[in-house]
Formats: sequence, C-alpha cells, structure tokens
Amino acid sequence: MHNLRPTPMMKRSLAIAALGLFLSACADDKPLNTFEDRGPRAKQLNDLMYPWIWGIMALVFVLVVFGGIALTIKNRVAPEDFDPDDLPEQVHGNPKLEWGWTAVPAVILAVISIPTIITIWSLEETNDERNADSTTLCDGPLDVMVIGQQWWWEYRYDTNCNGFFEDVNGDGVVDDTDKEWPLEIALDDDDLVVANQLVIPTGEQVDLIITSRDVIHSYWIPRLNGKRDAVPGRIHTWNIEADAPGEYNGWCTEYCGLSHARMRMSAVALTPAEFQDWLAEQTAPADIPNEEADHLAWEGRQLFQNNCASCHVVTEDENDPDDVAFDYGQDFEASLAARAAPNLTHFASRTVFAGAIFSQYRGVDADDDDLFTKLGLTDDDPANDIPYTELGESGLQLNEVQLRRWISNAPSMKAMDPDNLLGMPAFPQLTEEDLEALVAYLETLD
Amino acid sequence: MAVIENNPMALPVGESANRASNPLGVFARPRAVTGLKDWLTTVDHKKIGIMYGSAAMFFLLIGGAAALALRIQLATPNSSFLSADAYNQAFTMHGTVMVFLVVMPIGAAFANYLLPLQVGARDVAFPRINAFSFWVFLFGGLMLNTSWFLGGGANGGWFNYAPNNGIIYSPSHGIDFWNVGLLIAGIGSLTGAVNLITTVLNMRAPGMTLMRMPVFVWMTLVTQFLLLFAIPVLTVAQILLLMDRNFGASFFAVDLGADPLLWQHLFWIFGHPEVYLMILPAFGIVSEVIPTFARKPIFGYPFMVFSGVAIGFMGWGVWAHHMFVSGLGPLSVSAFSFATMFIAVPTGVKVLNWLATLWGGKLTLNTAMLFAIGLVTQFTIGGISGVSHAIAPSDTQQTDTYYIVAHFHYVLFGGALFGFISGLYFWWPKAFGYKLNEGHGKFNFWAMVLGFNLTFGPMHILGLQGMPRRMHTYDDAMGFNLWNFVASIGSFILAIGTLWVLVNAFISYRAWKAEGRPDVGPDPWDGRTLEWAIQSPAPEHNFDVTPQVTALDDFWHQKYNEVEHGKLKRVATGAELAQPGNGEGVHLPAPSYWPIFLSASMPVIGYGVIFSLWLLVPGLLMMTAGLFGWALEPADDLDIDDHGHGHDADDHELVGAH
Amino acid sequence: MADSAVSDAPVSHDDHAHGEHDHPTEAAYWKIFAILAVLTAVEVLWSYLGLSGPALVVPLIVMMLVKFVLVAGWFMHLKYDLSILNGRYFTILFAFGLVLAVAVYFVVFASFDWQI
Amino acid sequence: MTDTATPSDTGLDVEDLDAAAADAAADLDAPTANNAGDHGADEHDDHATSLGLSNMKLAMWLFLGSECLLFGALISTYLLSKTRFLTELVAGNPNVIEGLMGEEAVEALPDGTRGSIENVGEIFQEMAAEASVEPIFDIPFTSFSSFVLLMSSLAMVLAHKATEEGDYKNQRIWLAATATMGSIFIGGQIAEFTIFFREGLTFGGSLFGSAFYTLTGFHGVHVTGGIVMLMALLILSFRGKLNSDRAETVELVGLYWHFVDVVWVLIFTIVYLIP
Ligand code: HEA
Ligand code: HEA
Ligand code: HEC
Ligand code: CUA
Ligand SMILES: [Cu+2]
Repeated sequence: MHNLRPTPMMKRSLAIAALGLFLSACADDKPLNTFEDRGPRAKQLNDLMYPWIWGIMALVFVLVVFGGIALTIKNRVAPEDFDPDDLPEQVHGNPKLEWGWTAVPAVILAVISIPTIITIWSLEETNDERNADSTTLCDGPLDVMVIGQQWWWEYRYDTNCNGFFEDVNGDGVVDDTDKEWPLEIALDDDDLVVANQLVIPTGEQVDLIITSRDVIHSYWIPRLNGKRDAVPGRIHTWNIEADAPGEYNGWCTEYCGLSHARMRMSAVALTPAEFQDWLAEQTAPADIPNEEADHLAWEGRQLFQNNCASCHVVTEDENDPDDVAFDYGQDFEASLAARAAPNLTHFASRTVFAGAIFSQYRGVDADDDDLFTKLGLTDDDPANDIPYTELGESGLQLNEVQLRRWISNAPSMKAMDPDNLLGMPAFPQLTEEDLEALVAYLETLD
Repeated sequence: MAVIENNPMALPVGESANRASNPLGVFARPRAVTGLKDWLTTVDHKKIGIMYGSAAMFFLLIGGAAALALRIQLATPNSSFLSADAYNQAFTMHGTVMVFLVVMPIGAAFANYLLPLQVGARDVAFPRINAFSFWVFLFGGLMLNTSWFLGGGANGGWFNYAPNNGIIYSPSHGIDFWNVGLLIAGIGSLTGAVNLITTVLNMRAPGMTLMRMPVFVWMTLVTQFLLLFAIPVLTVAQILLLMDRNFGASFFAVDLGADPLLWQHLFWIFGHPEVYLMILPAFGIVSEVIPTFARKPIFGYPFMVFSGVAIGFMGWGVWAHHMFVSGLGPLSVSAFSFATMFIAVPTGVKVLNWLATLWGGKLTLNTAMLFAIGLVTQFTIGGISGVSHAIAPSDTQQTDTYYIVAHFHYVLFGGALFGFISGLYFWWPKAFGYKLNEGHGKFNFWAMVLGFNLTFGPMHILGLQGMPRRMHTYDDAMGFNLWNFVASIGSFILAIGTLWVLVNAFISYRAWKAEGRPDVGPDPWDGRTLEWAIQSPAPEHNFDVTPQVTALDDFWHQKYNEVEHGKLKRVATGAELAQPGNGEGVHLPAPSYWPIFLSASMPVIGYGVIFSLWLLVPGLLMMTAGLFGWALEPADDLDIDDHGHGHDADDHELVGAH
Repeated sequence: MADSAVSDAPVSHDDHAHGEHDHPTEAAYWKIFAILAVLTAVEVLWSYLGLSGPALVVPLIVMMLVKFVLVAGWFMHLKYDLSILNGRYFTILFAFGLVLAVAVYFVVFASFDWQI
Repeated sequence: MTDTATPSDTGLDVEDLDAAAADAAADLDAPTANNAGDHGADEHDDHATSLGLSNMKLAMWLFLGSECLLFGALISTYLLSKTRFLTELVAGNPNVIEGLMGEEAVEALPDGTRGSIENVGEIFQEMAAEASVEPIFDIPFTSFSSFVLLMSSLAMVLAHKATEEGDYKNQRIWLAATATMGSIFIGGQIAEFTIFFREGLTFGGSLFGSAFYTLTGFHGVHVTGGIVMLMALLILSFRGKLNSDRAETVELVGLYWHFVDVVWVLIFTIVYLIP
C-alpha cells in the first residue's frame, strides 16, 4: 500500500477524464455520434449534408417509397375482380417524360457536386494555410504524427523542431533517401512520443501525419472530423480541430486483424495554455523512484527493466540515447509484427490504456456500467482484494484491478497473438507482489 | 451433390412429367440411367440453371447461419458468444459466401434457365462448357467452405485488404482457401460469361433483334459483360496474393517498397462492377414481373435497355469510391465522387420507369409482384444512402460504419435478393410445373419485409451514431445497445422469412403431388415472353419449332389484338398458342462426364497449392485426362458415345418410375 | 435507333463467316512481317543509342503500338473483321476490352504516380 | 445454306466446337473436328448465326477481350512494382538490398556497420547505385527470341492460308514451324530465367523479381498452351482431319497465337527496352 503524490498534471488529466465523462453524458451517451460535431471540420461535413442534401434524399425517399406504395394500393385488382379481358391502357412510354426524369436527377446531382467538390478541397487545407500565425509548436501550428499498429496508436510531437524524420544519411536534408523500415522515412526518435491518447490545443487546426507500422488502420475521431487511412509505406495528412476542451473518442475503422474492435483512440483537447503545460511536462524525463522513500515503486522499476523494457520505452534521462530501450531498427524479425510497444514515460498522465479501451481511472460510482464489470471483474473478484488507491478529492480511483490483470495476462483482456509477435505477452511468472510493485511503478510515471 | 439431391426443389424436374405425357420423348437421346447420374452429366441449360439455384440456396443457409451468429454476438454489448477470431471469420465468410456463392450463382441460375428460352434458342452456345462452369463454381464454393473444418475460415474481410491478407499477419490457411476457392469459382464465371454472351448475341431466333429482346435478357447480357471484364482483374489480384502467400513473392511486402493500394485498386476495379452485376439480373427480373402483373408493357423499353447499358459502362469508372479515405489525392477523390453520383441517373430512370409501369396498370398483387415492388422501394432506400456515400466528404464519416452495412444490405438484400425471390415465384411454374402457394408466399413476403427493415433499418442510425463495422464487440457506454438489439431481433424474423421460400417450395410440392400433379399450363400468368409459349415444365428440347419473332413481347401480341388506339382485345389464350412440346427429330447435345470430371481436378490442385505440392500431380493428371477425354468425346454423337447405347429402354424405365 | 451499332435483324451471310476473299495475300503477309522485323530492329537499336527520358521512351512506345496494330489488324484480321459492312463487327467486343483495360489502368497509374 | 437457318441448327454445330473453347484451349477443338463426317453437310458448314459470325469465333474474341484486362493488370503491376523497386533501391532501403543480394551481403559488411541501419543504408546506397546502372537484361538475346516469336506469327497466318486453300503440305510445314518457333521462344525464356536467377534476381527477394517473373511467366504459360494447341492441329492434319472445311479451327488457334504474340510485343518494349 503506498500513496500517490498527485501532481498538477495528474489532477488535470483527471479533470479531463471527469469532463469527458460529463460531456459524453450530456451527449446522449453516444460518444461517437457523427451528428454532434465539436469542431469546425466535423461541422463542415454536417453542414454539407444538412439540410439540403439530406433533404433532397428524404424527398426522393418519400416520393419513390410512398409513391410506389400508393400506386400499388390504388391500382391493385382483387383476385375476385380480375378480368382477363379488361386491360389497362397500353402505354409504351413517353420519351419526353423519360428524358425529363433523366435530366432532373442529373441536374440535382450536378448541383450537389459543387459544394461536395469544394469541401473535398477545403478539407485538404493545411494548418499552415488556415492558422498561419499560430505559434503552438516550433513557431507554427501543431502537427502530430499518428502511427497505427496492431492494435494501438502512437503519437509524435516534433518537440525538437527537426521535423518528424531523421536525416539518416547525414546529407543535410530529410528526403526519400533516408529510408528505414518500418517507416518509409526514418523517424526522429528525439521527438516526444506518447501512446494511445492524443492531446491537442483547442481552437486551431492540428494536422495529422498518418502512417502505419504493419497493416492498414484508419484514424477517426467522429466529432472532430472524418477518417483517413493509416497505410504502411505511405504518409497521409489529415486534420482535426476541437472548439472546446474535452475528451473525444474514436475507433479504428479499417479492419486490421484480430483485435480491430479493441483499437480505439482518445483525443483530449486542452486550452492552448494548458496544452503548453502539458507539453512541458511530457518532454521532461520520467522520475526515478527513490529506493527508500518509495521502495515498492523502486522494486517495480527493477522488475520493469527486467521484463518490460525489451519492448516498452521509459525515458529517464533525455540526453541518454540508451534510454530508448527498444530500438525497432535493431531487429527486423522481432519488429516485424509487434514492432513496438507503447512508450510509457508518462503513462500515468493518460486516462486510458491499451488501445484506449480501458480507463486508467474509474469513477467511484461508475462501476455499474463500465467495461470493468462487463469483463466479469466483479467486486467479488479475488484480485479486488487489493484496495483502490485513494486519489484525493478527484472522486476517481485508479483502475488497479484491470491494470494488474493487464500486466499479468494482457491477451486475456484483449485478443492478441503474442506467439506471432502480435501484442503483449502474458507474464504468468509475476507474483501478486510483483504486480503490485509494477503498478506502483507505473503510477509514478506521470 | 448430396445437397442437390436432397433439395426438395431439385426433385420434381421438368422432364419426367413432361415425358410422361409424351412417353416416347420423341428425341431418343443418350440418357443417364439413374437420376443422380443424369444430374451429374447433364448439359441441359435448364437443369444446370436449377442446379445453380439449388447450390445457391444451400450456400444461403451457410451465409445466413454465419449472419445469425454475427447478430447473436452483437445483440448485447461485450457479448462473448463468439471470440474475436470466430467473429472475424464469420463476417468474412458471410460476406464472401453471400456475394460469390449466393447472389452471383442465383443470377447465373436465372440466366441459364431463361436466356435460351427467352431468345428462342435450343440451348446455350456451348452446353458442355456450361456444365463445366457450374461444376467449377460448385467445387470452388465447396472448397472455400471446407476451410471451416480445416483450420478456420478466412478472416480478412470480404475485400481482404493487403497487407493484412499476407502470410505474416494472417498465418492461418483461411485466406488461402478464400484465394484459391474464389480463383476456381472465377474460372466458372468467366467461361459462363463467354458462353452466355455468345448465346445472346448469336443464337437468337429469327426476328429477335437486339431491341426486341426482353429486358431480362438485356440485363443479363450487360451482367455477363461485366463478369467477362471484371473477373480477370480479380484473378490477377488473387494470383499476386497466391504468389505472395504460397510461393514467397513480395508483391505486397511494404518493407520492400510495395504499395498496399495496389490491392485496393485491383480489388475494387473488380469489386464495383461486381456489385452491379449482382443487381442487374434482379433489375431484369422485375422488369419482366411488373409488366406481366400490371398487364401493360414496360414503360419506356429503350430507356430501360440503355439505362442498364449505361450502368454497365459507368460501373467501370467509379471503383475508387470505396477508397475515399485510403489516401487518394483530392483530384482523384473529386473525380470519383462526381462519377459515382451520376450512376444514380440511369438507376433512377429504371426506378421511375417501373413506377410509371405501375401507373395506370391493373395490378395483380401476388407474391412475385409483391417482391418486385419490394425491390423498387427497398432498393431505392439503399440507392439513396449510396448517393450519400458518393458525396466523398460525408463518406469520410460514413465509411466503414454500419451506415455502409445498411447501404449494401438494402441494395443487395432489398434489391438483388428480393428480385431473385420475385423471379423464383414467377418462373417456378415454368421450371417445375406447379405454382408456389400464395398464402405462404404472402407470409414469406411480409416476414421478410418486416424482418429486413428491422434488421438493416436501425443500422443506418447505428452507423451515423458512430458504430464501425467489423467490430466483434462494443461497449455499453457507446449508446449502441438499443438498435443492435432491435437489429438482432429483426434478423431472426428475416431468417424465418427467408427460410419460408424453402418451406413454401416443399409445401407446394406436397400439395401438388397430393392433387395428382395437375398441369399448370404453359402460360399461367398470361406472360409476355417466349418461355411462356412452351409447355410447363419446359420440355428438354425447349421449342418444337423455332419461333419467329416480329415484335417486342411477341407472345403477348399474339394473344391480344389492338382494337382501337391503346385498347387490346384477347384473341387467344397462351395455352392455345403454346407449342405442344412434341418436337420432332430434335437433336440435342449428349450428356457428358467430362465437365464434372475436369472441374473436380481444380480443387485437387487447389488443395495441393495450400497443403502439399505433391497433390498437384494427381490434380494435373486429372486435368489432362479431363481435357483429352473432353476433346476426344464427340459432343453429340450417339454412336461413338460409350454410354450412348440402349438408352431408349432406359428412358422408358425412367418414365415408368415416375 | 439507326441500324448500325446495336444490331438489327439477325443477319445471314452467304459468304462464309471467314470468307476467303477479303484476307490479305501471302505476299502481303510477308510484307507485314518485314515491316515488323524492321521495326523490332529499330526498336532494339534505339534502346542502344544511349538516349533517356522521352526521347527514348516515346519512339519506343510508338513503334510498339505500330507493331501491335499491324499484328492485330492484319494477322488477326481485325482490319477486315471490324468493318461494319461485313456484319462481323462484333469482334469490336475485343477492342472494347482493350480500350477498357487501357483506360482503367491508366487511371490507376495516374492516381499512384502523380499522387492526385 | 439459306437465310432461314435457325438456332437449332447452329446449336448443334456449335456444340461440335464447344470443346475448343474450354479455357481457350483450342487444342481440344481439334479432335472434335472429326465429327465433321458425322453429320450432314448442311448441318455443320452453316454458320448463319444471328451475327453472321461463328459462335467459336465470337467466343474467342470475347475471351481475348477478357485477356486484355488480365494482361493489363499484370503489366500495370509490373510497372508499379518496378518503379517502386527502383526508388527504394536508389534510396538504399536495406531490406530491398538484402532481398536482392541475400543476407550474406549484409553479413559480409564490416563489423562496425552491421546491425546499424544508418550505416547499412549508406553503404548499400552506393552498391545500389551501381547495381541499377548495370541492367541485368541481355537485350540481343531477348531481341532474338522476340523476333522468333514475331516470325511464328507469320508462319501461323501462312498455315491458316494454306489450310483455306487446301494446301496440306504447306499447312503442316507452317504449323510445325510455328510450334517450333514457339518452343524456341520458351526455351529462351527458360534459359533467361535460369541466368537471372543465378545472378541473384530471385522470385521473392524483390518487388521487381516477383513482378518480372510473374508477368513473363504468365506469358510463357500462354505460349506453352498455344504450342500444345498447335501440336494437336498437326496431329489432326497428319490424320487427314484438318481439311479446308475446318480452316476456322486453324484461324481460332491463330487468333490466340497472335494475341499472345501481341502481348509479347508490349512486354518486350515495356520490360526490356524501357529501362
Ligand atoms: C447490389 C449492389 C450495389 C448497388 C446497386 C450499389 C449502388 C450504389 N452504391 Fe454501393 N455498395 C455495395 C453494393 C451496391 N451499391 C456494397 C456491397 C458496398 C460495400 C462494399 C464493402 O465495403 O464491403 C457498397 C459501398 C458503396 C460505397 C463505398 C462506401 C464506403 O465504403 O465508404 C459507395 C460510395 O460512393 C457506394 C455508392 C453507391 C451508389 C452511388 C450506388 C448507386 O448505384 C445507387 C443509385 C440508385 C438510386 C440513387 C436510387 C434511385 C434513383 C432515383 C429515384 C433518382 C433520383 C435520385 C437522386 C437525385 C438522388 N456504395
Ligand atoms: C447478398 C449479400 C448478403 C446478404 C443476403 C446478407 C444477409 C445478412 N447479413 Fe450481411 N453482409 C454482406 C452481404 C450480405 N448479407 C456483406 C458483403 C458483408 C460485408 C462483410 C465484410 O465486412 O467483409 C456483410 C456484413 C454483415 C454484417 C456486418 C458485420 C460486421 O461488419 O461486423 C452484418 C451484421 O449484422 C450482417 C448481417 C446480415 C444478416 C442478419 C443477414 C440476413 O439477411 C440473413 C438471413 C438469414 C438467412 C437467410 C439464413 C437462414 C438460415 C438459418 C436459419 C440457419 C439454418 C442453418 C443451416 C441449415 C446450416 N451482414
Ligand atoms: C513483447 C513486447 C512486450 C512486453 C515484453 C511487454 N509489453 Fe506491455 N505492451 C506491449 C504491446 C504491444 C502493448 C500494446 C497492446 C495493445 O494495446 O494492443 C503493450 C501495452 C502495455 C500497456 C498499456 C500502455 C498504454 O499506453 O496503453 C502497459 C501499461 C504495459 N504494456 C505494461 C507492461 C509491463 C508492466 C510489462 C512487463 C511486465 C510489459 N508491458 C511487457 C508489448 C509488450
Ligand atoms: Cu486498427 Cu482496425
Ligand atoms: Cu461500389
């Protein structure tokens, strides 16, 4: 049993989580609803359709469906009234009429196509074009690199202002010759790397630079914009923009194998000032738990380095290149499928984990309908004997049960195939105490 | 094959009854001794059509069972009825089976049965190849479905995007089965297309000009052209995948620089024509059914024809609308968005012309007609949602959600399947000599309409509320519970409705038999096209005398004379005009073992590619033997044919047995 | 509908479907072959000139197409079979496949290589 | 023959030929030709179908139309794969180089560089730059076999012409010549594959290898099929069953043969001449 030191960052995250819960509550509990746009891009999509285009469609629907039904009812002849010699007038057609109903839909569609095409091009506008005067990062608007992999998302922020790619061959420019698998062009590992929760500032367009490490995925935060595929070997740009702070959920929408249904995303929008704070905290290296003061976490760190660091990165000293525990350039075979695992340097500052399917914190009274209960982890679960860590005034508790179960047997919570290098393996050898220590360590990573 | 034999629909085949009334059958052709052998070796387009239909019905049960499993899993959030892997297999196999083994073969069934009859031909151009097409399709389909027992079905989705379909990400054999099974079935589609196009273009009765062909013939012609040109594209995609998975090639190896979009382009260049070739035969069917039961000609025949042709053409220019979010540039997206929208124009012409045919008609609302009108209304709903996808920006919200699932079930089920069931009720008496029960038919229809809309209607809402497709589960908190539950309930009503087609066939057959097999007559519906001008069931030789055609709906015009402008008077009944079915000296192609034998070599080769290349040896030997046997066997010569002797006697026995 | 493209009455020809009369003479075949051979030689030479870019590719493509047309037109008798007059114009269906293939794959390329 | 010919006649006649269309293996057609004597002359020599074109010929043209999309897709795949391959090669993508030159090439690197992506990339970039300048193709060799294939097309038309004219001696000579030249072409292709493979262009090692072998291999399979058909025609001819009545059979095989030739015309320029 140990105590957490709630940092400002953590409080903020929790506030975000609470806000997210609140927002989704007032949003009719449909966090992915495409009609409830929360940013100008998503609004643009709805404005394109509503009211005119949806209206035209409704009209065609009514005309054809109800027209058809009405004609059927009006012209039907009951079997007993059927007279083979009583034929209706034999109309063979009416070219004028037919040309008419060829032309009218054509005209309607031609008209519809105008705003459609305008919107297509408008959606391609970059943030340099739309908020040129922004100075969010590197004296410009924010770009975030989004990398999909089976079955979670990685986000990179160009915090060293070098661009997202490394000048591998050292010729002074980053171009096609700087190739490295898994990405077409080698990634700049000095950038800020976070996983599973995208954080953006409100009120400005954020450009997403999307790619994938393995198969095709698709990035989609419905309230902020439509989707765009993450295709390995290709880099696609897309953008999102949120009007107000809050948590916006998304779901991977290109079938990507076994756990496609368990690959979601969470985007958190902060006010620009808070966003800068967040950036500052994220770029700092992780705290190293003190052997005396926080012995449990210190033990956890040892365990972590023995069991987990082969895949997960925790940056403890930003100047130490060896911190990058898993350099996926090193081992093509091992990196083939799983490739990489979420960067955990500031794990505890996120509100979600594992492809954004679990929350790290649970509302005290939210257990009635969250995934926790649905997964069969009732309060009678022996794992629950470990009391929740108190989290001060926030009213939220660490979702320790799921976190522990995740560490000891992740494939039981999310379909994965560790034998084929897909996903995180189970660690049956870890004892209850080990798990407790690991969780304690992870909690210090805020 | 057991399938076919056990299928209640397959038993009461035309010939027996017919021959009973013309005991000598007049044309003493070599006949197989037993019923089973007859079915296995026949080259008669009508029997082949019936076999296509029966096989499709069988696969419908498999595809439907998979769909029901999906719906049970999705009925409640976080359900554990199916594991993630089982679910992925279920929807992949559901989509694949429904598209390739249900809808396409039903189209082939109608095409086979009806094309020669409607153009006044004796058979298709190449009867043995016709049999070959069927058997290849069947063996490909069966092979695909053996994957259920041999390590699990395919799990890559029905369009099976690269690189997820590669050996690294999908190590099980499921995708190999998908690949090889469909390659094999594709051979059948291709040979079928060549055959049927040749038949339509080249074997029309005298006077049957192109612009006098029934709309169904036209739509099937367009369909076969789509197949002819689309199948090779899929074949190439699948061969690339085969080379990758089974022979170590690297077409989709991204680390070597491959572009995964190549697969998408190839698949959808095939895939979009594919969806139109699934709907056009159904359009053709309702274009026959509606005029018949409205008792007036199809409104605007030339427009119906040309809009079908236009759909066929335009279908080639829109494939990338499935790739709006795949990362094409904005110019491509704009162009494909624009092109896609305009497909609504020819389709709209069809819908409105059907409505205009209903206008002022005197409608007999029997089951066939109800399903036809069902198509007009339900398909339109799917078409409209299609247009909303065509608007690319809004598709970025819709794609890969249940809104798409709703769209394509409305067009595929509410369009294609409704049309096919309409055709089934309509032509059943022609094929089997009795009508399907109307009472059960009405139940069939209403159960399906209700179930269908309950199942797929809510999916529009789900999709727009953000539920992505291909999700084996969803959370409570997402707000998807209610409509998923409704859809699941609906799917069971729909399943009962669909099963009722079979139930009705069985019940009607029993009743007909109990009544002593009354003759339904050549022209039970007061039909318009040539197939009604011969006896029911259609005699094996089709026409005693080749009909001379002088007009569109020639048969109808023989029955009715125009008295004053637009007014018609009946001058004869169909029964009076119909050919008696006792054709003299008609020479028919002989049945053959070789089509089924040659086809049977394909799955052997297929299993060989998947499991052990050694199997290729017997497979290729079989194939060579089949080719040579086929080539050496005269197509229709009784005397050289080794099973051609003494069949007159067998024929009598066969007749006696019935 | 005017009679042409979408056929009318079934036609019946008293010339054999592949009449002997309208095919090239043997000499013509040799002549075509000579042209083909020369073109092939020029093609190969051209590829050795050390040119690059359009100067290399365009003439090669042109020669390739000429060869294509010569073989299809004369050896495959398309030149004769495509004529509307003889009623055998349905070999145009082949041309349809050809045009379709070129058009469709061209678009694929455009979307790949020009990234549009 | 008259213009009242009905489909019932043609239905039969065509069924004779039916076998030939099996997968365009027109070789199968040949033996059925011996049905010629089994029916009254009025039945089979009458090709009065709706279009005045024989069913077989229409079917063959349709099939070839469909083949256009097949080869179109293969050629497109080739072009795309080649472009991609070259870009990656020039960029020094280590995977591409390993695929091309084998793992040993990577192993053989100086110690300090092995395993370090950056350096491997650099070193290979130079190697790749050299590799791509020196084309693997042997143009004179392939030109020769292309020429042989072209010539076989001439032989094919001459065989058809001889058949029409009832000149069976020449018919056999030209058929045999066509088949022989086809075989030379195939032999050349086999030799070429072997050489390329020895030089390290494996099937799976690179996009280029996969696409090259698949495209040319597919074409080779088509040629082989054509050779089989030609042999069948020859056998028939020697049995005296390939008389001028059956000139269409020869013409059909010819159509197929020329088509395959024309595809090679494209492949030769696109694959071999344009670097
Ligand atoms: C029978 C099959 C069939 C048919 C006929 C159609 C018809 C149409 N389809 Fe559909 N479609 C599918 C089967 C079919 N589709 C399938 C299976 C998929 C999904 C594949 C997958 O991803 O698994 C799909 C997916 C699909 C997409 C991709 C969606 C996505 O994944 O993002 C799009 C996008 O444009 C689209 C559009 C259309 C359009 C515009 C039509 C048009 O042809 C519809 C035209 C008809 C009408 C519009 C109604 C009648 C018209 C009028 C009454 C006139 C007046 C109308 C107006 C002015 C609007 N379809
Ligand atoms: C013509 C095509 C067709 C037809 C008819 C259907 C019919 C049905 N479909 Fe399907 N569907 C597709 C084509 C079709 N579908 C395609 C192409 C996909 C996309 C796949 C992919 O994403 O890759 C899809 C996907 C799809 C999904 C989405 C899965 C996902 O994305 O996660 C769902 C979900 O509800 C669904 C449901 C249904 C239902 C309930 C029916 C019902 O109509 C079925 C009614 C039931 C029956 C007709 C069967 C009756 C049988 C029994 C009662 C069992 C008896 C059993 C035995 C005797 C063995 N379908
Ligand atoms: C073989 C590689 C591997 C090892 C070893 C491994 N993990 Fe993981 N881990 C992963 C992968 C892959 C994921 C992402 C899984 C997903 O969400 O689909 C992950 C996810 C996680 C997450 C959720 C991260 C987030 O931001 O969502 C935590 C926490 C975690 N692992 C902790 C651990 C701990 C603790 C250990 C050691 C006991 C460990 N992992 C060992 C591969 C590994
Ligand atoms: Cu990632 Cu679906
Ligand atoms: Cu489409």
